[in-house]
Amino acid sequence: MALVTLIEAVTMALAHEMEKDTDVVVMGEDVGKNGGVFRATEGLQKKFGEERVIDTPLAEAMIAGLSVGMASQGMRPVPEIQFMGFVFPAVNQIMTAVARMRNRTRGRLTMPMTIRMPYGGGIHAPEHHSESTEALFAHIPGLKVVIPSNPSRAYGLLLAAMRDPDPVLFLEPKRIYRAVKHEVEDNGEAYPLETCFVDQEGDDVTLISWGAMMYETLQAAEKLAAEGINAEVIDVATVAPMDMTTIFESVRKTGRVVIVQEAPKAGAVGSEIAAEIAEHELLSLIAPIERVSGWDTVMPYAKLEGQYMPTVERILDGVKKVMAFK
Amino acid sequence: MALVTLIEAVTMALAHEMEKDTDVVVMGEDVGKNGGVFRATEGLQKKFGEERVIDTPLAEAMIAGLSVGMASQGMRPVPEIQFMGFVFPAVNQIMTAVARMRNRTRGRLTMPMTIRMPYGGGIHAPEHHSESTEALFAHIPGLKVVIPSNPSRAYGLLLAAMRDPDPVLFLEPKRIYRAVKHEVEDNGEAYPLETCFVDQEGDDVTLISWGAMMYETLQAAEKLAAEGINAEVIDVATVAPMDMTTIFESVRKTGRVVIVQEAPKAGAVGSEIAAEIAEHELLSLIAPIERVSGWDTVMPYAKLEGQYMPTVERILDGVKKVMAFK
Amino acid sequence: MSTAASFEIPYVQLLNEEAKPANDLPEFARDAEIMKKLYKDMHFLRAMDTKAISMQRIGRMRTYPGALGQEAVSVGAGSCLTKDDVLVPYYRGTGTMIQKGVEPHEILLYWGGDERGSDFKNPNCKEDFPIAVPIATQILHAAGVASAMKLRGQKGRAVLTEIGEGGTSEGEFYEGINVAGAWNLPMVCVINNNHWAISVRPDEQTSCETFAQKGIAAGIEVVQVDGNDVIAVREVVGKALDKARNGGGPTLVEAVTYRLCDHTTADDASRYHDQETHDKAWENEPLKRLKAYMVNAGLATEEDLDALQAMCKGEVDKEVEIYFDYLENKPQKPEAMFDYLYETLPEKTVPQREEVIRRAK
Amino acid sequence: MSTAASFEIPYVQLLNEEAKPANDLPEFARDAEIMKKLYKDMHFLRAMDTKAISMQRIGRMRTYPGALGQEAVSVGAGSCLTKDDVLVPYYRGTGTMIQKGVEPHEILLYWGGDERGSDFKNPNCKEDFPIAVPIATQILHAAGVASAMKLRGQKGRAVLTEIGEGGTSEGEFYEGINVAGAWNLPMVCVINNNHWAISVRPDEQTSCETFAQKGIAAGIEVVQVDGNDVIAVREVVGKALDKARNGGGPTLVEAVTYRLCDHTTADDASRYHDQETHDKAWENEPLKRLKAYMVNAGLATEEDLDALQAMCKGEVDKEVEIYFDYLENKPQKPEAMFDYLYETLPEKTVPQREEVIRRAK
Ligand SMILES: Cc1ncc(C[n+]2csc(CCOP(=O)(O)OP(=O)(O)O)c2C)c(N)n1
Ligand SMILES: Cc1ncc(C[n+]2csc(CCOP(=O)(O)OP(=O)(O)O)c2C)c(N)n1
Ligand SMILES: [Mg+2]
Ligand SMILES: [Mg+2]
Repeated sequence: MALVTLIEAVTMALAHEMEKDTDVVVMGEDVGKNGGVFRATEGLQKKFGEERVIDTPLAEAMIAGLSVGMASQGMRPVPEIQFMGFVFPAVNQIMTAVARMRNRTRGRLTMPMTIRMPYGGGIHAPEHHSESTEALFAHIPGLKVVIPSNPSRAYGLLLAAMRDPDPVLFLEPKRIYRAVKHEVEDNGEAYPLETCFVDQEGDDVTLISWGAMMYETLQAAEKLAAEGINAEVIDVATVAPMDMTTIFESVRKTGRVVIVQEAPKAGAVGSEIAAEIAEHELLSLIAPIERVSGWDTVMPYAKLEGQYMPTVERILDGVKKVMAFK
Repeated sequence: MALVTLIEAVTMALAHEMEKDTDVVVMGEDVGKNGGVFRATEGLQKKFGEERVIDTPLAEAMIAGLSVGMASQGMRPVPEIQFMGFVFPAVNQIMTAVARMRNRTRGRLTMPMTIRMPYGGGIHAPEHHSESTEALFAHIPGLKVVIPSNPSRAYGLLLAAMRDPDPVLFLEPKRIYRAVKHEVEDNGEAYPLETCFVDQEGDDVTLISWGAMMYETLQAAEKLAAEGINAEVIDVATVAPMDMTTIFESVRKTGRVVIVQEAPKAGAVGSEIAAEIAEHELLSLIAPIERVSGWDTVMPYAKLEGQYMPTVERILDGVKKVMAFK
Repeated sequence: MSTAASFEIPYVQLLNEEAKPANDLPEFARDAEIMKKLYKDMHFLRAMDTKAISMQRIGRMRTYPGALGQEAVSVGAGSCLTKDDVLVPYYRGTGTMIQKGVEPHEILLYWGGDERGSDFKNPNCKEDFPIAVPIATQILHAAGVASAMKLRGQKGRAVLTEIGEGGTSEGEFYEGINVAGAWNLPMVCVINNNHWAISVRPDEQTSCETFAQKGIAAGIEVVQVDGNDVIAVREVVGKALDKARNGGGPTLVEAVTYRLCDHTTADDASRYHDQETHDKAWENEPLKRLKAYMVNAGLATEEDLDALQAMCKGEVDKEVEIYFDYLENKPQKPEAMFDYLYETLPEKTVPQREEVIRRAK
Repeated sequence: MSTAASFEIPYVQLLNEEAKPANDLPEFARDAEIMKKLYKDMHFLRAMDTKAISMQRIGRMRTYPGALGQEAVSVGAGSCLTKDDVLVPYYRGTGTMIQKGVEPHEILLYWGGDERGSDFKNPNCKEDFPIAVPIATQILHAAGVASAMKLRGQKGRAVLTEIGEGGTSEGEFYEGINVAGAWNLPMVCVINNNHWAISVRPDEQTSCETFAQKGIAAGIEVVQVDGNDVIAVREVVGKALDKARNGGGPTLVEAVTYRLCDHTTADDASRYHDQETHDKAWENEPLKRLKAYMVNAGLATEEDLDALQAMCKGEVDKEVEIYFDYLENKPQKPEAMFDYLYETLPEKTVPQREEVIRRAK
């Protein structure tokens, strides 16, 4: 049992799976000698060699496209995109090949790959290093989009992603890479990709979030508890395809929903959750569905980043709003 | 006054604006000599010359990136992407430059450009020629996404797009390129990009759609009228940023909402509409919000396309469902 | 000022425009069986294209891209493949795919709008890629397959991929050949320079004198070949594949030919092409040249060759029958659109699948 | 087999490693004022980088990319620009930007995390591009600006853009130089080959002998230059810009140098670089060479040059003061994040802006 951060859990899962399955290869910009700009692949090249931990040329479409070819041969590539802001050159490959090859070939060629990338704001990084654009990928049929919110989940979900027969985008909330440590046993046990995690049970209000925002959400839940409000807190984790069953159950119990996300509000993952609730659980709702969200703006640079990020205070205000509704 | 199809209206608007404003240039693959694969730019090169109607090399990132440079110089490029399925190589430019240059430079460099592309299914075209991926762009702050649903709107909205100081993605529903003709006067009058169009007033149920699906939606409304159900029909037209005011007004009147879209259901524009209603007009709702939508699958090839596309029948079923709710 | 580096692009033509052979013809060019097969296969491709295009006119085929005048490129290159190689074709690679072993009716199915056309049944094609519609994406897939071969230390295997000259303007083409060079991958990329990208001319794509020289940017071996000379194509691609199979790394081959047909059935080339150039290109088409050579070289009589050509129509018709049989008697179930999306359909999507089944009843 | 095309890549070095000048030095190299300015500006850049990096260590600067050892590239190239030209820089182009007229404190503001750093106040820079973080995207912007110049028939203007050698692996780099060639655009692209792309070596990016040869794929003029020789850089880029301004089309220049610093303040090059190579590269850094040449050629005394160098620190400090003044006394309003998104903020977003204002109170 090791006490590890989220990023160490990522490294641990990578090492575990590489050890177990020689078809797993890690590749990307600076993942080898340098161990990744965040050190997620630290030590892996030394351990597994340059043929399994590959420093690629600087080209994201290439990284994704090569992975398509390798996966078609039965390998299990685990490409890293250095920051989610640099995934866009690879969108063509992700959209037209990664997400569709199984369907295109009626199951003949499959795409077991896990595209890892750090994402989200809050570390005062330069332009393009802080966005949360998971919604763009959550809308693409054929993909799975998974976001861990703590070290244990990073380990268990990354293992699941690497073993999944289908392509997974694995988004790592970089703000909490080193935020807390968990006791994680390197036992190779994967977590399911099919379900949300209920992190706290409650029957007054349902707080739904994922990734780094789980921290603020859990903090808010704690404050609410002090005020006698019992929040049920759900970590969606796999934002596509989403487990609505768990969410619906909670909504039936609480009737009040606050969705917390870092991404801009319009057309985001939170919108889909709200739409599903409005379609299937309207009668369970006691109050309008509140979305506490990043603004519909371009992610600001470091100096204004703090004004963009949803805060505990904003979550509490959201909860107050839905609780005030009678 | 000319009786024109939607695509002829596009050509008319392009010609009108090129005549009026020499900064407008049309560019793209096969837009010149060939007049575009759908003939949207037919005759323009003859009329305005090779310097204003430019056959570009085959590279969509390049088309978008060149437009960024040209727009920064005060030109008003109107690039064409041959099919929306081929816009993905350009996503990096659209995301990181087109949508952000004004913000990045605090207003110093602006991006007045209109990126046109045919989109949507129903013409039995090959793979990648039939998707509706407007949601991906509707989530990007800094962009406008406009979709005309008939010849008059194609003319008026395209003029507005070309005159807009900010970048507009102009998605042309190719299935209805030649579906109907409208009397359209080439008077240079633009339509507003800031509002939905209410195509039919009614107080029993609100049908919300855009693009080619407006046809099925209006047909459904007609059938409903015969059954004594008065549908209010809204053409969203500008799906981002969206005019929610008009939609909210309608919901307050009808209390019942059916959203009709061709795109896959999860995380689509319809989800955002539903989420906004669930946040701001929950108390107006009499019934759950129904989304009649494409399936959460890869767009099938020609033979199964018909099973994918939302039909009048499915819309009617959706309306029945919300009407049954008491 | 000194010289940092210098480069030469070789040009290979083994039968000239008058069908006169070069001195050093490769051995296979004297082998009547091989040459007759090439001749027949090129005619089969032409017959299949003709049939598909005429089916499209009467609504029994969707958009279809012919390869008229370019048969030497795809058949010549494809004829060099073994079952251990992997083919990563582009949409005009019908000839290459058939050479590799893809059933012609599968290609018809694909263009007929049925996904099963990419589920190749020939065991020799199990690892081959389906047609790539998004231009240039396939070059990266090819490099990925080649990477897998290399990482696994597989000897004697190589990847063949192809692209149009217009497609070389896409960044992904360049990224693919560049990584092939950087990693010394067993990959051969053939550019079909048919002088058109729909309506766009080569000089509108690039100011390069040759498309072969694009490979210099990737630091790889490049060669330009007469794409109407099937002997030269087969010789050059064959050697390049052999080199790749033996660890010698990638090659970029530009095959210079001419598109004598419309871009696809959705196109009308008369809107933009120059009739004179077109007519002149006809004089240079590959089958006439090949026939003249074979007859002159005593590899076959004119009658032999005409008989081979004549066989093609019937063979194509058989493929068309299978194609129709699929569409009419064994159509895909509507729910097929859900069944290959993931290995296991997400719970959330199951009701959609059920609705499709219900509505189709 | 004949030859389809052949190419030579020239290499230009005007001061060799021992600071010995070539016979045919350009005129400006004998002009004491010009040379002193280059010397001083290179030192200013070095001083500014040093200051920015030390500010980062104490939390008064965010991630910052220095240009240590590469000063001859950006200063040399940037010194060729006139106010009518447009600069489309990359993130390591601090030197180029300052040459064009961008205020140093604006660059500090940008890296300090304030968008106003890209709202250049110097009228000569109104059309210049901000720093491009997404690698290689800028090459297409440059081609677009050059297209506008060409389409409008503007004479005497050109676009300068720059990229790292690692960035040449991106498809957009290639697409940009290719269209520049196809359209004969007034554009010069300088590759700063500093031998590192963060931790990745040139031979891991490509198997090319030179990065210059990548331009052969675009059919454009290419040249490799000693990037530690500011005279050569200025001469080559200056001629290329002149050619471009006069309708002669684009040029790709590879400047060979070495990154003597970390990639950025977020990097630790000692994790991956080879100390010996690094130490040897120090011997070859551009300022030492330039100083030796200038003293030997009688353009300045050692004392003159040391005095110029000494002035830089104070000048940098002044810029830092302005930078601090912005951050501390004139910070951006929080609602600024809404105010430049569109010309008119969408109605739907107005309440968000109001909420930000309210919460900031
Ligand atoms: C990324 C992308 N952009 C555009 C298209 C539309 N398109 C199909 S074929 C074609 C021209 C291709 O020309 P070329 O590469 O020379 O190949 P050829 O068709 O001549 O064999 C175009 C523009 C596409 N399929 N993919
Ligand atoms: C599209 C994209 N991918 C990745 C990055 C992350 N990144 C920033 S700099 C860099 C290395 C660039 O090396 P090079 O082009 O040689 O320029 P240098 O930094 O050496 O000047 C990388 C990978 C990025 N900024 N943009
Ligand atoms: Mg072609
Ligand atoms: Mg570098």
